[in-house]
Amino acid sequence: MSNAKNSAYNDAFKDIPGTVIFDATQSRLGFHLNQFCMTLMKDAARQEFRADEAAYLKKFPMTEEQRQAVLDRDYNRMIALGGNIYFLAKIGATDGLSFQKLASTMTGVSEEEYRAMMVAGGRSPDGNRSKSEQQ
Amino acid sequence: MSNAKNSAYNDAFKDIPGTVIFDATQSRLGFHLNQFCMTLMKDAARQEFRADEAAYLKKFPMTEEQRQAVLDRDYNRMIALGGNIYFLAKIGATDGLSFQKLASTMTGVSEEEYRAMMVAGGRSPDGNRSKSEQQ
Amino acid sequence: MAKITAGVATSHVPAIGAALDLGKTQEDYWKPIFDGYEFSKEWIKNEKPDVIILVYNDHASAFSLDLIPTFAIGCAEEFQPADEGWGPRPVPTVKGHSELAWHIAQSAILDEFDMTIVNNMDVDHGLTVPLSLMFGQPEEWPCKIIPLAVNVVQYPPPTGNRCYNLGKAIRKAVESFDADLNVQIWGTGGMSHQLQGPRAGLINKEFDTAFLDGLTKDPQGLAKMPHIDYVREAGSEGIEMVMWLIMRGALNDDIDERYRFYHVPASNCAVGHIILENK
Amino acid sequence: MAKITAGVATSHVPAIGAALDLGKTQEDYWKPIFDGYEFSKEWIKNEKPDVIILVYNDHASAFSLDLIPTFAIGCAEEFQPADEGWGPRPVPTVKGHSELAWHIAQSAILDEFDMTIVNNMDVDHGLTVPLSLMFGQPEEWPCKIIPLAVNVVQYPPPTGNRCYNLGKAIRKAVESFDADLNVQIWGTGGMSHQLQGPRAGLINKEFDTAFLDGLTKDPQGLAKMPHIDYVREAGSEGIEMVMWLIMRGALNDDIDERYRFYHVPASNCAVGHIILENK
Ligand SMILES: [Fe+3]
Ligand SMILES: [Fe+3]
Repeated sequence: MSNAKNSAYNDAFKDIPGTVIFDATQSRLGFHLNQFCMTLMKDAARQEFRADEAAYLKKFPMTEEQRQAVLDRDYNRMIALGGNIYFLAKIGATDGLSFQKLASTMTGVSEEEYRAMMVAGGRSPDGNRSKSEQQ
Repeated sequence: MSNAKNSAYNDAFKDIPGTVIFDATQSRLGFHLNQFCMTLMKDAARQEFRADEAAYLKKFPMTEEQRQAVLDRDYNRMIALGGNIYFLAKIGATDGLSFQKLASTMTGVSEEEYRAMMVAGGRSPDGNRSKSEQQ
Repeated sequence: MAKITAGVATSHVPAIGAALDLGKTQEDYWKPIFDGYEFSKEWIKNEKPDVIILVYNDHASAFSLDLIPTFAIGCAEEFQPADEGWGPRPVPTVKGHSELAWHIAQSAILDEFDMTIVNNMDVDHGLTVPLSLMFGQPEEWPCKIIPLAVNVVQYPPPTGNRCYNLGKAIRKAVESFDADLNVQIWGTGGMSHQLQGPRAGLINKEFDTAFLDGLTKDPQGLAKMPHIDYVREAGSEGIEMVMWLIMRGALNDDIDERYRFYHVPASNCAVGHIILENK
Repeated sequence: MAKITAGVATSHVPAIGAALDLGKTQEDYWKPIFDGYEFSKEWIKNEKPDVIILVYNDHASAFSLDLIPTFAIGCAEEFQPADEGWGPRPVPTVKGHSELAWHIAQSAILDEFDMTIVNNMDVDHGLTVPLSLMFGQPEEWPCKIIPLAVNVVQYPPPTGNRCYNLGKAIRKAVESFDADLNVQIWGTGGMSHQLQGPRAGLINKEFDTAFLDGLTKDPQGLAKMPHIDYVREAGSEGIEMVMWLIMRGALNDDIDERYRFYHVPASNCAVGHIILENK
């Protein structure tokens, strides 16, 4: 049980819907997942990863759940398992995807729909400020 | 002309005899000299350095004065040229010398004399606190 | 003596850099954004700063989880654009002002800010996109740049109050530097945006507008805003705006708001930009 | 709740580590030093700390001039002894307390200390020699260690006052950590020594004694001492003693001085050691 997690500061963020704060708990959980992502900043590593993703992931002491989430490109799951979006974005870049594409997969809509939402002014904060507000 | 050098904080130290403070001015001056020293933490580098010191030193964008001071093992000169003792000590370690040996060369006495001074209680602060006191 | 004459804040959306680098500035999607900086490009041609203290955050480019400095000041002679996964941006090398940077570092540490001194650091879009927006595509950047990297990725970031006070310490440091330099300070990042999770795409124009107003008129009040308000109102990456308070703290209490621009969207973000001049 | 029960300060002279590692503890030169820690070894066997927050400085081992953090807190699960040029010391791996370390980092940053969080760092003699002096040569260190590396190599180091106040912030952080832990804080380095230049070998027993007295009886006064007094009176590397103020700040105002030891020389240094218990 994390004490940092218990502090009022960290708890307050948990009221915000659809959002994971990259705090100490997440950072400790996702350390090896995120450090794996950092290796994708080199082209040789990206090629090696593409050639055999499962084998490449085995090189890092991640959990099996984390490896599976990477293989599935399940970004929300990766974030739940401690990934931070700036690190995870390097997987997206390796896949040649735009950031808007990644964002659309996390929000469960097509890239076109996501782009259209942004052009129309983006997601409104109304109804998205707190979990209680959503109920 | 350095402004940091001009500040009262940095100037005050200049009154202390036989002492160079590793401030911004010294750090900028000695950057490549000190970073060269850091490379000596690896055994392969130490061997390469020993095999041809001049050639090894050419790999770093130091001044010729700095290179000569290294070749001469003139520690006081290296310090004047921006070296910091914790970095320079890696040259001494590469040479297989004790720290007391390095200290003795900086103080202009034999290692035996230096050791004897330390056993007798070390160098007294009296007469060594300020340059004006020494005159 | 050196003097801070103006502050600039601007978003640093990476897609803006890509649009410029790929020659898309006249496309319908991007043109309004680049048009919004036309005033600023003219303004800075007249202002001719000698040095810019550029406050930004690294996005897992120079700093991984191995080491996370809260405030890192770049004291090197130069900084290379980082390879963020598609090769480095085709922009000039960033030339530092080593002597002033060290002077600020020393002054701030003696004023009890616990700076990390960095002499070897690549700089990512957080630093280079603002330069591109303000200077376009020159052969060389027209002035020296002191990078000041602030952690806003790993929680907790520094408080708004701490950022505001660091700005004040920077002002004091600059004013004690004995050279006739025209210094600007820039704050970058924001405005409202969220890049993660089901809430990605959040934009809050009302919050952003109030933030710009507060920056001009009530920075001390703004500095009291807790982190959660940034995240709740402006999205998880909206926290970057805390860095704008360093810029504001480095300016005089009394300033003129010279220019303001706001546009939605650039990729996932609200683009906000303001120019403040010391009276 | 976790609680800081005691503070320990000690020199961390590398030659002491070498003497122990090479089996020289019974030689005439070294015996008085190791004898001076016999009390402390018994004391800590009874105290059984769960965690030690170990304040020390890196000596161009983990940190070169590429990056110099003022305060770096080690949040990793473990830390390897550094190779300082003769291979790593033959001592156990240092096991961290990642959760408490992160808790302290967060608490201190929110209290406006600009910590650098480190997850990958080798630890040099500055950290391992104090462990050897207090615990001898066990198979495993008997408790967890949180390394807190303070810059005292590149000027300027943090002020004494800043160090003292960081200690207070650490105390507050530990006391808000919800686990029943016996925590000690150690300050290391010093006492008087100078390793460079014609003044190398400087020792000032009067200063060192006064410093030990001040640490017990008047830490607030001691925290006001400017850097130049350390250097002038205690030698250029005597500045390391500024770190002892972090230890002192983390203790209660009211403490008992349990033990004191002082000896000259170990190699180039005065060896000083003190044990303070919270009342
Ligand atoms: Fe950003
Ligand atoms: Fe030391």
